[in-house]
Parts: sequence; C-alpha cells; structure tokens
Amino acid sequence: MSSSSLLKIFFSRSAKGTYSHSFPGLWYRAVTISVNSFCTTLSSAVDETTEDTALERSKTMSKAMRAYLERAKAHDKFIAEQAVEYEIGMRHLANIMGEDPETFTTEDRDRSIAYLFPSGLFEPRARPLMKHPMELFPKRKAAEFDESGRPFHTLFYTGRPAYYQVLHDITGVIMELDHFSSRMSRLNVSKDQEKSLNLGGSEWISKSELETKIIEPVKDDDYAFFIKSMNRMVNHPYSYRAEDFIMTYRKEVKTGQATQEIPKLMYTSDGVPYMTAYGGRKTARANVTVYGHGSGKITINGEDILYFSHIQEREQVVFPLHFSGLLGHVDVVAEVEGGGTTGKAGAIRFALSLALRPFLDSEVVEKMRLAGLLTRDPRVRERKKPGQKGARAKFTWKKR
Amino acid sequence: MACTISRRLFRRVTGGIFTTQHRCLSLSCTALSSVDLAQKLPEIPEEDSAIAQKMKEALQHPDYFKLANLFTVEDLFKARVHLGHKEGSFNKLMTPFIFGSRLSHLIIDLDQTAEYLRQALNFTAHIAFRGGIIVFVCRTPQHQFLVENTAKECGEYAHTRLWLPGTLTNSAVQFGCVTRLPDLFIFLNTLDSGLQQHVAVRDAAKMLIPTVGIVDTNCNPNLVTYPVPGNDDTASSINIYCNLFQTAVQRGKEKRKEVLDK
Amino acid sequence: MAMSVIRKFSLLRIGLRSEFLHLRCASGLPDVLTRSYSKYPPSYVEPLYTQKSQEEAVEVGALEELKFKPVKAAYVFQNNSVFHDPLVVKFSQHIMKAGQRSLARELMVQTFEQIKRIQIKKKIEAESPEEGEMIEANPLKIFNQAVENCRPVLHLVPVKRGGITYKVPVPLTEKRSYFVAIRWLKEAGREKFRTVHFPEKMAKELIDAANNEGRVVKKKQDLHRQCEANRAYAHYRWS
Amino acid sequence: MASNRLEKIGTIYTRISGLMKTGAVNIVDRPLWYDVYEAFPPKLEPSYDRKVKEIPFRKIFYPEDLIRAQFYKKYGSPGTIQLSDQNLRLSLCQLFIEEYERLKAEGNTVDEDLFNEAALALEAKGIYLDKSRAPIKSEEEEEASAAVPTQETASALRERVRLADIFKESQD
Repeated sequence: MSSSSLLKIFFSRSAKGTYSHSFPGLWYRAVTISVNSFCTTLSSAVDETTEDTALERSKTMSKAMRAYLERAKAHDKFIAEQAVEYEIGMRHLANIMGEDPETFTTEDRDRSIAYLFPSGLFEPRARPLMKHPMELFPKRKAAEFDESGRPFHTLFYTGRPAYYQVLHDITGVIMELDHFSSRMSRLNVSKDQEKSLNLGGSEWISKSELETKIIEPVKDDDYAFFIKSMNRMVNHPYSYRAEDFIMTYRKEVKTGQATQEIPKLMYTSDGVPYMTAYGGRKTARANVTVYGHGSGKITINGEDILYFSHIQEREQVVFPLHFSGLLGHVDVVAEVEGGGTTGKAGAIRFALSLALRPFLDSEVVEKMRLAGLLTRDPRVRERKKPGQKGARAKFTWKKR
Repeated sequence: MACTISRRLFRRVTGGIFTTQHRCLSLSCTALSSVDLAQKLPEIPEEDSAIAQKMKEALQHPDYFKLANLFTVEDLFKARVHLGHKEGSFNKLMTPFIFGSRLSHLIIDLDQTAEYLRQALNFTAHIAFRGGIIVFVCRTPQHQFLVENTAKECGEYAHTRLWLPGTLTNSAVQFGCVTRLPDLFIFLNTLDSGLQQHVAVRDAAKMLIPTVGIVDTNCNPNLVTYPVPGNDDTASSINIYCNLFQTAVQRGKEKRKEVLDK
Repeated sequence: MAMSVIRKFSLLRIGLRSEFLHLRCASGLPDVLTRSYSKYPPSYVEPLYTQKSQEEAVEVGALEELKFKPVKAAYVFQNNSVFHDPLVVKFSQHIMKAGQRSLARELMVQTFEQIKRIQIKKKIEAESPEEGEMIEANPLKIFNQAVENCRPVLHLVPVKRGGITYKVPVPLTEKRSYFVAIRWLKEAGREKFRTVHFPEKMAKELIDAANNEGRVVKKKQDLHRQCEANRAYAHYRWS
Repeated sequence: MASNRLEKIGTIYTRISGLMKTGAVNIVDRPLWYDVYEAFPPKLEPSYDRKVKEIPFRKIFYPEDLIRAQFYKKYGSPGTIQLSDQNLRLSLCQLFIEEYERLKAEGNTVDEDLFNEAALALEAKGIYLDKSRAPIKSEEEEEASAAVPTQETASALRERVRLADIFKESQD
C-alpha cells in the first residue's frame, strides 16, 4: 500500500500547489501528469476561498477573466505613471526652450526635440522622439469574453473571428443574390441592363486597410481568398443590389494626372495667352512655352524644328499639336538640354502636352491622357551590375 | 484489457529496479473499468443551494426538456437520414448501426438513429441547462453558412473553418490568453474536408470534453461520446439536425433562465 | 510651378514603386510572388495613341473603365500621323541592326519606292489598260497583303512521348504568327547577291508574296502541309 | 483542473473518475458534464479501442426488383426527369412497376405477357418506352420544344458557336 499512499501525497501536493507543468523524476515516468494552467473543461475556476456549487461558480469571476483584469489593471497603472512623467517632461521641455508651458503644443514638442537632439539617422522612426505614453505603448487587447469566460463572438474558437465573420457575410449576400435571381428567373423577369454596378473609381482595400478595418491580423493567402470571393460577388448579375456592402470594402482611386488641376492661362504684355510647362524624359529636361493665336512656328533652342535631324523626333514634337488639333494655331518655344535626340524629343513632347492643356477643353485633355501624352515616361537606362558586362549582358563564358 | 495496457506502459518505463513499483502504479491509474470505479469513488458532497437542487432534479427526470417528441422516424426518413455512403467506403466500426445494403448503397438503421439522437439531444440540453459552452463543428463547405447561422441563433459557437492545431491542446498560446474551453462539441460531420477524422474529435477526447457527432457509414464512432448514426452529407438531413440541436439548446437555456431568475 | 511637377512626379514615382513592389498581377488577384520587369505597375494601361483607335474604343464602350485607369506614355515610334502604320514600324524594327532605327526606317522607305517603280513599269508594259488597273501600285497595300499572305496558322512543336519526340501541329497566336511572317520576309530579303541592295530584293519578295507566289509563301505552305501530315498527333498537345 | 491526455486509454469518464478517485481533481471541481454523463451514460462506451463484432450486413431486395431488372435490360434507362418543375413525376421504371402490379391485381392476363401489357398500358398514357413505336416525329417535336424552353437555347447555342470561331479563338 505504501506506493499508492506515496502516490496520493504526490498527487495531493501537486493539486494544492500552484498550477504548473510538473514532470516527476525519471523513475515516475509511467505517470506523466501535465497540469495545464486552465485549459480544461471546468466551467469556472474554483475560487479557493468560497465553496459554491458548480452552477453558482460560473457566475463568479472566471479564471480567464480574472487573469485578464489583473493584466489590464497593471497596464493602466503603468500608463498612468508614464502619463504623469510625460506631463512633467513637457513642462521641462517648454522651460528649456523658453516657451510658455501652458501653450506648448505637440508640434512645438517635436520641433524642440529635433532641435535639441539632432540626428542624421535615415529612418525617421529611429530618431529620438517624445510621445504621449498612450501612443507609445500599444493598447491591451480588450477582453473577448465575459466574466464567466464565455466569448462574445460566435466564431471565437476559430482563432480569426472577425475575418471569418467577413467571409460569412459575403456568403450570406451571395446566397441572397442567388435567391433573388432564381426568383426573377422563375417569374421570368429579364434583368434590366442599365441598372448595373459600376466600380469605376474604386478598388479593393489593401491588406493593411482590411486589418485596421476588422482589427485582426490577416495572412496573405487569406487576403487573396477574400478578394477572390468579393470578385465572385461583384461578377454576380444582380450584384448592384449589394452595392453598399461591396462599397464598404472598396476605397476611392485617385488617378495622379486626372485630378491635377489644369493651370490657368497667362497673358503677355500685349495680351497674347501663353503657358509654360516643364517636362523631362530619361536625362533630358525641357522648358516649353506655348503662345496662343500663333501661326504654328516651332523654335527649339533658337532653331527651327530642323534642330532634330531624324523624322521620328520631329514627329514626336508635332504629335501633341496634331493630336489636339492646334497644329497651326499656336507658336512653340522650347529650351531643352541633356539626354540624346530621342530623349530631348520626348521631353519636349511631354512638356508641350502639359502646356497645351489650358488651351483645350477638358474632354480633349482626357483624350490626350488616353493617348499617353500626359504621362511622364518613367523608363530610364537600367544600371550596370557588377559581375555582368552590362545591365543584362553577361561576360563571354571562357572554358579555361 | 488491463494487462495489454500495463504491458505497453511497462515497455515505456525505464529503470528496471522499480519494476514492481510501476506494476502497481500502472494498475492504480489505468485499469479502472467503470464498474469498480463506483465503489472506490468518494461520495459527492451534498450542495445545498436551490440551483444545485434544481440541477439534481433535472437529472432524475428521463426527458426533462421534452425533446423526445421533437421528431419521428418518419421525419428522419423524409430527411433522407438513412442514406449512407457506398460499401466501398464502409468503416467496419459502423457495423452495428447498419440496417442493410441496397445495391451497395448502405442504409442506416433509423430506429437506432432515433434512439441515439434523442439521447444526444437530451445531453446537449442538459449541458446548455448548466450554462456550458457548445461548439458546432462542420467542415463541409456547403453547410458552413447554415451551421454558423444556427450557432449564432442559439447563442453558441461554430467552428466550420480550418482547424488551427493546438486550439484546444495549446489554447493559452493559440488565443494569446487564458481561455475557457468549450464544454460540448457537436459534430455535424466528423470528417474534415480530406475525409480524415476531424482533429477536434481526438483533441476533445484529450481535453476531457464530451462530443456529440453525426457519424456516417465512413466515420469512426469510437471516440464520439454520443454518436448519432446518420447521413452527414445531404442538405435536408443537416437541416433537420441543426433545427433539433438548436431547439435542444434553446430549451436548455430557457429552463436555465427560469431557474436563475427564481 | 515647374518644381511642383517634379515633386508631384517624384511622389508618384515613389507611390509607383511601393505599389508595384506589392501587387504585380494584372488579373486583379494580387500575386505577390513574381515580380515584373516593367517600370509601370500592373494597373497601367496601353495608350490609344491614334484618334481612330479612340473612336473604336468609344463604339465598343471600353472608354468607361479606362476613365480611372492610369495610362502608359506613348512610345517614341508611336504617333497619330497619317503615315503611321504599326505593321510598317514593326517590320522596320525587325530589319533594324545595332539600334539604328533611322537607317531601318530609311530602308523601308526605299523598299516602298522600289515597289512603286516595279509596279508602275508593269502598268506601262501591260497590254490593255484594264489589265493596268488590275495591277496594285500602292506599296503600303502590297506590304500589308504580303504579310497577311505569309502568316502561318499552325506550327510544329516537338513533344516527347515515350522516348520519341513527335512534331505536333499547334495553332499560332496572332502576335506570334506576325512575328514569324515578318522574320521569314526579312530573311528572304537578305538572301541576295552581295551587290544587290536590300530594298530591291525586299521589294521583289514583297510583290511575289502579295501575289501569293514566291519563296516565303511556299515556305508557309510547306509548313501547313507538314502540319496536315502530322494531324494524327494533334491531341498530344494536351498531354 | 488537472487532467491527463491519454485519449486512447479508457473513456473520458473513466479517466476523470480515476483522477477524482486518486484526489488529483477535487470532487467539487468535477466537470460540468460529469453528473449528466452519470445520469445518462451513452449506450456504447466511447473508448478508443472499442471492438465490433463483424457481422455481414444483409442485402435489401424487394420482389419487384425482378421486374425492374427485366425492365432495365429491355429498355435501358429511358426518359429524363425535368427537375425544375415543381411536381416531379416518378421514374419511368416506377410507373411501369405500378402498371404491372395493377394488371397483376386484375389477374385477367397471363404472367408471361404481363410485362408487355404494362408497356402498352404506359403507351396509352403517352409514355413511349421504345422510341421506334413512338408516333411520327413532328408532333412530338413541337410538344417537346414547347414544353422544354432549355431545348431551344441549346440549339441556338449550336448555331452561334461555329468551329472556325473556336479555331480562331484559340489563336488569340
């Protein structure tokens, strides 16, 4: 009997002791007891002090909730202390800078920190900074369960409740649309064409925006699956019925050039409207001024269009004028330097199209944008790489 | 049964000198069949509070929540609960529940299904009555939406997505904080999408959580505490299961509200 | 004002780069793995640099979604002039050597001039005036007709099945068929005696091709005959 | 609460009871389901290595299966069921069986030609099992095409997509 009593002492001691992983010595290997902190099925922890029945216990504080509250209390206390220190620091900083502590704003604070602690570090976040503790220390994750330990969200145990809730909503909407379309086909009501979803000026929100929206980390392939299911919903014939749901996950698209407001025309002393523009291509830079009521004279660096020997460059310079129909109506004066012939021609073309915009109405400007005249060509010479003859070419392979 | 287990344990144990001690050790903790358990178990202390009394009375009553007449075998037949898979995918452990094979289509015995289902409903209702956490699990994509809706309507929880390893066995790390584990798992399909047994069945058994599961002819009913032999694929049968379990949970909760209000 | 454009543009470039690094695939599904060599992020659209192409887009109603899409800059050889023909530009790019685009363009002009001369001579030597009318003199038309006639529809792809490589006839995409036709014509143009100039030889080849005779068209027909012969292996394409 | 994770040994009840017996788990801390399990123990012990007697399950056959076999051998599986209309008719074979039973009940026909009689009875109702005996095509055609709108879309589809298009499409 001795062994079983020994066993009992061992058990009882571990039961009363703090809940921790305890592996008995080697020779007790047969009885491995993994006492995990509180993951078992007991509806609520035993509040050592009061002896209640199983049911009443679940009303008292659950172990999980109590652990959470302790952590929250510690965090708030810590933040309160830091806030006090921060306030005193701000007053000291104001005094050092000789400003009135009462009206010392955050901008003044950042300015004075940058002044007092100049730093050449490239990464702005690495430079010295002074911020309110609330911003510095991340907020504790709010408790996701009530005092009896019951989680709030239905999909809590999947580990990613908010994300799967979004997928659940999408399925719901798609099923609704399917029911509606089957009802429509049963009553053979044909779908009226013009009522369709236009997602022109918007695109899906990015992964980081989705994460901030549902306050939960999202993995890459989860995000890809989210986009695929949203696209599936958008392709549904009756998707316009769920437009507001779809729009909550889309953001406005701001096209660079379109929203750029077209500068107003300027007038020379004798009333001739003119516009100047600056453009570039590769390493060429061009300054172009366009004068209205002109006769179509083009001067480049003081010379005629014959400045360019090849026809292709001349065509490039004339392209915006011909496309917008102002060929013989405006005079063009261009100064260009840098780059080669094609680069110069490209720079002039780009600057010229920018300068022509105030002379034209918006719909022609849109046409020019579609023709690719209003986009700066970002293509530049690719750098040479070490270990290679050029950007792409490799050294000739030598056997020996 | 006892000797095989102890031999397996015996082999795992190192250090020959303490063999005698291990024999009785292994005996003491594993070889307890349910019969001799009752005598050895210390008496459950009498809890005096009114709620506990109510609890105890509920247990005496065979059908405290009147769930028996929720459905008839006819309803199960109409919901095609009797249709099993084909003989090719038959799991031998399901032999007692099979009525027969109609041209290699296995037919499940609906009488047994009704019996097991009533017991499962009763158990679920009692767990809900005691305020336990119930999680509906179903991995077949076409029923995900329905199951999640059912769980939301009866205020319980659903897990119809990819099962993260360690959700139960390593929950403190998985959820980032100490969490209360569910008190009952209801499997509307005990297989996962790869036609293997769902990991949660084994994990629930590991964490001493009872499970109620719809077991089809290609499932393994052993680890499921309250198996319900039945069709786990057709939409109509899943519908009938969801409605039944939902009413069971809701009745349990109503009774609980009555008891707590008093 | 000038400075603002650069700053704005540099912002755009940074915006371009970060966005381009993150999303690559044009099919809307963000494919973050492979990386495109193009300087333009995937959302940029090819420009409609001629009035004609823009009118077509209006008819098709494609303008609607183009409204919000950023557009690439038109290339140097693209413009809206009457003389611009994309096929001619493509052909001159093919015959260009060592990046001498102007020389290539010059050779194209001479070839067309040569074509015109030959056709005019034929017109004069033709017996009856109606026959004269029949002869096509416009070099551009002849050129387009020649390329059209030389475009193969199928080509043979070696497929290894059970140790043996079969020549399997596979359809050619449109781009690919233009590429092959132009390359054949260029090679035919260069198979000449040393003292013969390229434009003369090219002109002859183009005229022959336009009349569906000549070496290049024969080459195309041989290829089609071979594909017809290997028709039995056509289904290996899907293995 | 203490627990052991050996799910293959014993059942969740025996394991928790063992722990309670040895005092590792205080009786008051017993899990929520323990009393309910004790009150309503499952019919079969949920243990990992529960063995099952291997009895071969019986084959389910009905007397009319013989007729079904003959029917399918003779006519194959004729007729399709339009799933979209609300009141689904029984399968042709089932209708045939009903006719067969009815004729058999009347008893005025000899067993051998009961089979053909049933087929004729069905034809009276307008269901032609073997197409050869069906009346001339034209009348059948309109009625079929009128009744089943989907038929038209299929033939319309055939005209619209010509082989050349497919070939051309594959080139883009």
